[in-house]
Amino acid sequence: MEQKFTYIGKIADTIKSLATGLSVTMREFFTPKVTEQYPENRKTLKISDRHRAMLYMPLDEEGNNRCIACGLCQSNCPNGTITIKTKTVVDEETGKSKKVLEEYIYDLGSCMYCQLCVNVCPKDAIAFNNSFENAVFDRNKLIIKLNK
Amino acid sequence: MKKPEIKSIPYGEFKDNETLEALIQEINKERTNVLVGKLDELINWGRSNSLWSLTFATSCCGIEFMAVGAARYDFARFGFEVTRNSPRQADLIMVAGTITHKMAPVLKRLYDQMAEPKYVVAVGGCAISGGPFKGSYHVLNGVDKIIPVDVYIPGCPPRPEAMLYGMMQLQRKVKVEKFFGGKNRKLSRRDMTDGPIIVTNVPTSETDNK
Amino acid sequence: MNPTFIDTEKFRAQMEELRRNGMDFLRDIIGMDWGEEGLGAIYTLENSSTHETCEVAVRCTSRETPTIASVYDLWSVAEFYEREVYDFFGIKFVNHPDMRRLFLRNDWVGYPLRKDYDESEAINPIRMENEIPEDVQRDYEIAEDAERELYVKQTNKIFGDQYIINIGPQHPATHGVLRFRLALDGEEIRKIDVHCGYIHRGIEKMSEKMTYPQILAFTDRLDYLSAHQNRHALCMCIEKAMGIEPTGRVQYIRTIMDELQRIDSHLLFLSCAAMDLGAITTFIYGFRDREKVLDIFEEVTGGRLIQNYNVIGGVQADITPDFARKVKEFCNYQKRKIEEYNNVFTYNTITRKRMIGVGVLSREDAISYGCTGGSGRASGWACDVRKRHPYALYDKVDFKEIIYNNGDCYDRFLVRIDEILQSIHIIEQLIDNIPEGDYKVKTKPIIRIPEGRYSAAVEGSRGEFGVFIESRGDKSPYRLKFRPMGLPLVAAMHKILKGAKIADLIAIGATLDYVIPDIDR
Amino acid sequence: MLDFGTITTATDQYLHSVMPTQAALLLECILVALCAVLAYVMLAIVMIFMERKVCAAFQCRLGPMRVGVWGLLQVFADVFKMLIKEIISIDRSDKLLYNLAPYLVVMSSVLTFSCLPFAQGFQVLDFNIGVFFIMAASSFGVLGILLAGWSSNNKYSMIGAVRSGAQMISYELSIGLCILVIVVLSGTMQISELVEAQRDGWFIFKGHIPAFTAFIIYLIAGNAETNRAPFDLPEAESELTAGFHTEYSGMHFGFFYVAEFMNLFIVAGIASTLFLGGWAPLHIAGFGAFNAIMDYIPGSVWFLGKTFFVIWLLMWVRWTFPRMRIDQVVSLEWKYLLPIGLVNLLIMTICVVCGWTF
Repeated sequence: MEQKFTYIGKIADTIKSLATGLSVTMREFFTPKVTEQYPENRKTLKISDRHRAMLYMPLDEEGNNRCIACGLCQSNCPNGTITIKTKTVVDEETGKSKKVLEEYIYDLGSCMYCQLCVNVCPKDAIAFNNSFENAVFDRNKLIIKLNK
Repeated sequence: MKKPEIKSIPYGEFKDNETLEALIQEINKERTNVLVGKLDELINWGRSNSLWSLTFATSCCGIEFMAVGAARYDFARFGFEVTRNSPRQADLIMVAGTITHKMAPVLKRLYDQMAEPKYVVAVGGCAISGGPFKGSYHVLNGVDKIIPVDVYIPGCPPRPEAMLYGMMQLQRKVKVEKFFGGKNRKLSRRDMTDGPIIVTNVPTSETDNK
Repeated sequence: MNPTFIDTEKFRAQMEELRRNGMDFLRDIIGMDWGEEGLGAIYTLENSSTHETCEVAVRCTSRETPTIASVYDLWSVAEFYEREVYDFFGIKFVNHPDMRRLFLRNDWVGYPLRKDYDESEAINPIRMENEIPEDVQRDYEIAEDAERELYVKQTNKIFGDQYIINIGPQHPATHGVLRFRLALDGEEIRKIDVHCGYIHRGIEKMSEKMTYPQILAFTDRLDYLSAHQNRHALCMCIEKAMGIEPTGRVQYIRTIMDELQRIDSHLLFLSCAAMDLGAITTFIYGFRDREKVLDIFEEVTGGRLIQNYNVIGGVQADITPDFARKVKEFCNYQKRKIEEYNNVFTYNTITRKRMIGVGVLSREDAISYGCTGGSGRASGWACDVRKRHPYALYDKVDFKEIIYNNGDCYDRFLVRIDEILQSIHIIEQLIDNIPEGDYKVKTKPIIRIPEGRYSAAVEGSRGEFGVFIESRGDKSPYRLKFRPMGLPLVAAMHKILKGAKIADLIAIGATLDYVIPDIDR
Repeated sequence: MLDFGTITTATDQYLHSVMPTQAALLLECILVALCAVLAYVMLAIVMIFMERKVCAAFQCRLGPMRVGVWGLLQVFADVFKMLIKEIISIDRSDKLLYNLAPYLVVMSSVLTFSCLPFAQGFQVLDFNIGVFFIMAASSFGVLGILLAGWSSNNKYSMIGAVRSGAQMISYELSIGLCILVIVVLSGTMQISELVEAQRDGWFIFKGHIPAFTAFIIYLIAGNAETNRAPFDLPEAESELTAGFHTEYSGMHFGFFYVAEFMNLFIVAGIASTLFLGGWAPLHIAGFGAFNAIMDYIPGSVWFLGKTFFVIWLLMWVRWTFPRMRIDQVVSLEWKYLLPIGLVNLLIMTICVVCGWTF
């Protein structure tokens, strides 16, 4: 008789647990959905300011960057994402020759967003922004010249 | 020139329109008649809205790929949610994560097992260029060395929205293709059996580590 | 803390002695290349009841044929650790039953972590042909009918003529690129052979050429679900070596973030376990709530998965003003949601049937295999580093170490669910009391660690994550070793799988909760 | 209530009047086949769309949204894609069987589908052992699955197919027993008569406890027959990648995909015919006005409404539960469903003999 009871008891227990599960999904069926519709909400999408999507050079009011071409970012980069090309310019007033930035080349396709370059920069000439729409068809398009 | 349209993002706001336009010109060198053109549009509409991806993930980017599939970002809205585990039934492979030397033949084989038309999306730094592990002895520096890549999504890992954006870029690319009279096979049978294909547009060593 | 070197002859006897004296947990075997002085290995041992630790270093002078006696019969996990050392350093372990490479292809030339390893492409190009397993022997014969070219007869040394199927590397249930070869009898698994290395990225070798801040970035990518804890471990190790004491504020932030990361990881575990068992809806629920943790992470650190937050001497940026409010909101929300997962999945009859009594790992085996983390605690082994060797603020907060005793899949699952609640409990104690102070201690621009050996361990999301640094005073380490959390779990697979079915393999894999990039490094 | 039979009879008579008998018969056959296949395809598309939306709703997401309004055109896009997708032929597979298998599966499901009574007279074949025929036709789908698994020369497919064989053959028994309960209750196997008998009250009410038990068992067994979660072991995404159809691509895979959904429709359709009154409207004894209003709703609406309700129930189950293990699936059938089904049949017989039914 005991055997019989456990047989039926098992069935009852099973049905109970399954019904609990069903009731949860049923409740979710009617709750508002949590989906954010990305391309539709592009205008209102708020992404954390600290998010790192791409390196850029903040410009001052006159449209110049603050880079002094010291090369610290390049030497700190773990995987050679940053390449700085410099040229030597002679300052007209003092007559001293000075290294200035010619091209700041940044490979978005291999950046690991470790922030070492930003941390080390003495002039805060580079920073990360959160413009994440960067997918392209051509690998070469990911190699970006940051200074204008 | 017909410009592929995507809901909610104007054509001009997309990146890399130049490559796409060059591609359109390349494809449409020969003229086609109107009927075939319309049929092509219909087929491309179908193809671009039904990109079923292979569930393939090796590392971090794979978790973000799962997040794209989950409730918050829900790529089912685009019709991408039918992820297939069998490469035979998949339309695209999202290479999400590092590809090592040991994995490279496996990836190539998976790619060969897929039925045409098939697309490849390189997700994240590792798949694009080797990313953080560029200098390693066991890491493939970019999957485009072994399989042709259609779209590159940079990021480490790219955030889910960026992945959706990349998928829309792929949709745009699919929309300009031609089924009738176009090239429907990326690789000939010969290429498939031979060793690695050499892709030429990989940037040269200038930005590489050493 | 320079252990004396033991001769290779006396080594075996010494290890047996240690094992008899209760050193039953082999934390790690660290292969070493001391250059001229020879190759060798450092064994770190621990007594699982007294938590006393010791280090044994063994060195063999010959670089051509280095051999060390195997200890796989004393600590079962040594079987895999020794294969790893063989793979990287070419040290042969005498009497080891299965001395194959663990990570690299078997046609790989050279041993990459040796100092004299030649990395040139010419020696090890990308090989695109499929790897033929070492245990397979192929005989080619010309077939009778000329139509077919060659008849291939395959014999297998490991499996014999059993029915073998391959699970992975591309398989939805292996959580990445792990590969199992299974011998099947109907649905039942007779034998398993684990192949790792499909995502071996050579982090340890790369680290030897990089500066310490650069190495930090790798730790996030080891086990991306305990990114924060991994980075914590390395920062702690470097800070210990340099004598930097992080401020109280930093300790608070680190502890809170560690626990948030643990919640994140356990939620993902729960989701993926549910998905592997076919309950896709639970998977989505888990991910839905995980997004809330990720929101907090992104707000503070700027990254969802790879956060990049701990730096040497502090954290990258101060917490945001509404951090505390958001975390508290999340904690309250999450406590409610646990009930929902339990109702829809955990208490479900089908789940219980699939998990209870399946994949039992006994306490002895758990220790012998070094299965730390939730999997070890489900077997009744109190292995939480937070209790064993407290770090950060864990000796100041009150929390319970969750221990179950059956060691089956269901217990492994429940441990994680309960740990989510414990983590919430820890966070709630800390969140309102974050002291004021600097979020970062000023460090020198170039970080050099004084000569010596340093190690640190944290409780990662899925076990003990250890860092070992041997420094020669340079700005990059002479040898850096991470103790993987997943490798012992994978090593224990064949023990756990005794008599299991294919479906059980999936349940066991899901509940052991390994992350492949952490195994392969 | 509209009897669809009048239209078909009129068409038949007209065709016979303008052409010889054989030609008329041939034309009718073609017409009917076309209609059946067309309805099959359309319903499949509706089903797939419904599945995707319902599943999304259970999972707090939105589901297809961007292709057409509310994603209505999503499945059409999938169909276009599928039609032009390459069909890979597998090296060292059994080519004939490999190519035959998807057609077998689809044939079996179309054949069963065309036996469903959509409305009064709206049915291809109505003969005295209709129920029996449906059972026979639906059960040879498993043959296609077994062949697919066998001929693919893939170990996953093989395991999937063997699982499928074990599962479907087991659950066939329970389905048979549940249908027998209704046959005992109604005393007929002809589908039109079965539905006719439910005009004044559906069998699930008439047969009270045993009929309700049979309904539940039928739903469980039917779910298992269609290989849907928690019984989706033959495909078991996380175990066997894609199970028996791992190696199929393009439209061949499409056939399996469509057949899976349509089998669900068929199971639900049979359930609604046998237990919920098919196209018969809801009548409550004593409420004359209510019954009259109900009569205005066409029979096909009733049938489809009930069927989709049952489908929705099954989807609800599918998107809630985890997958079972093969030994549990088999023991559920042999240890629980089958004995209960037998006892249930006995109870129903006693009820009918003693006249304890409504």
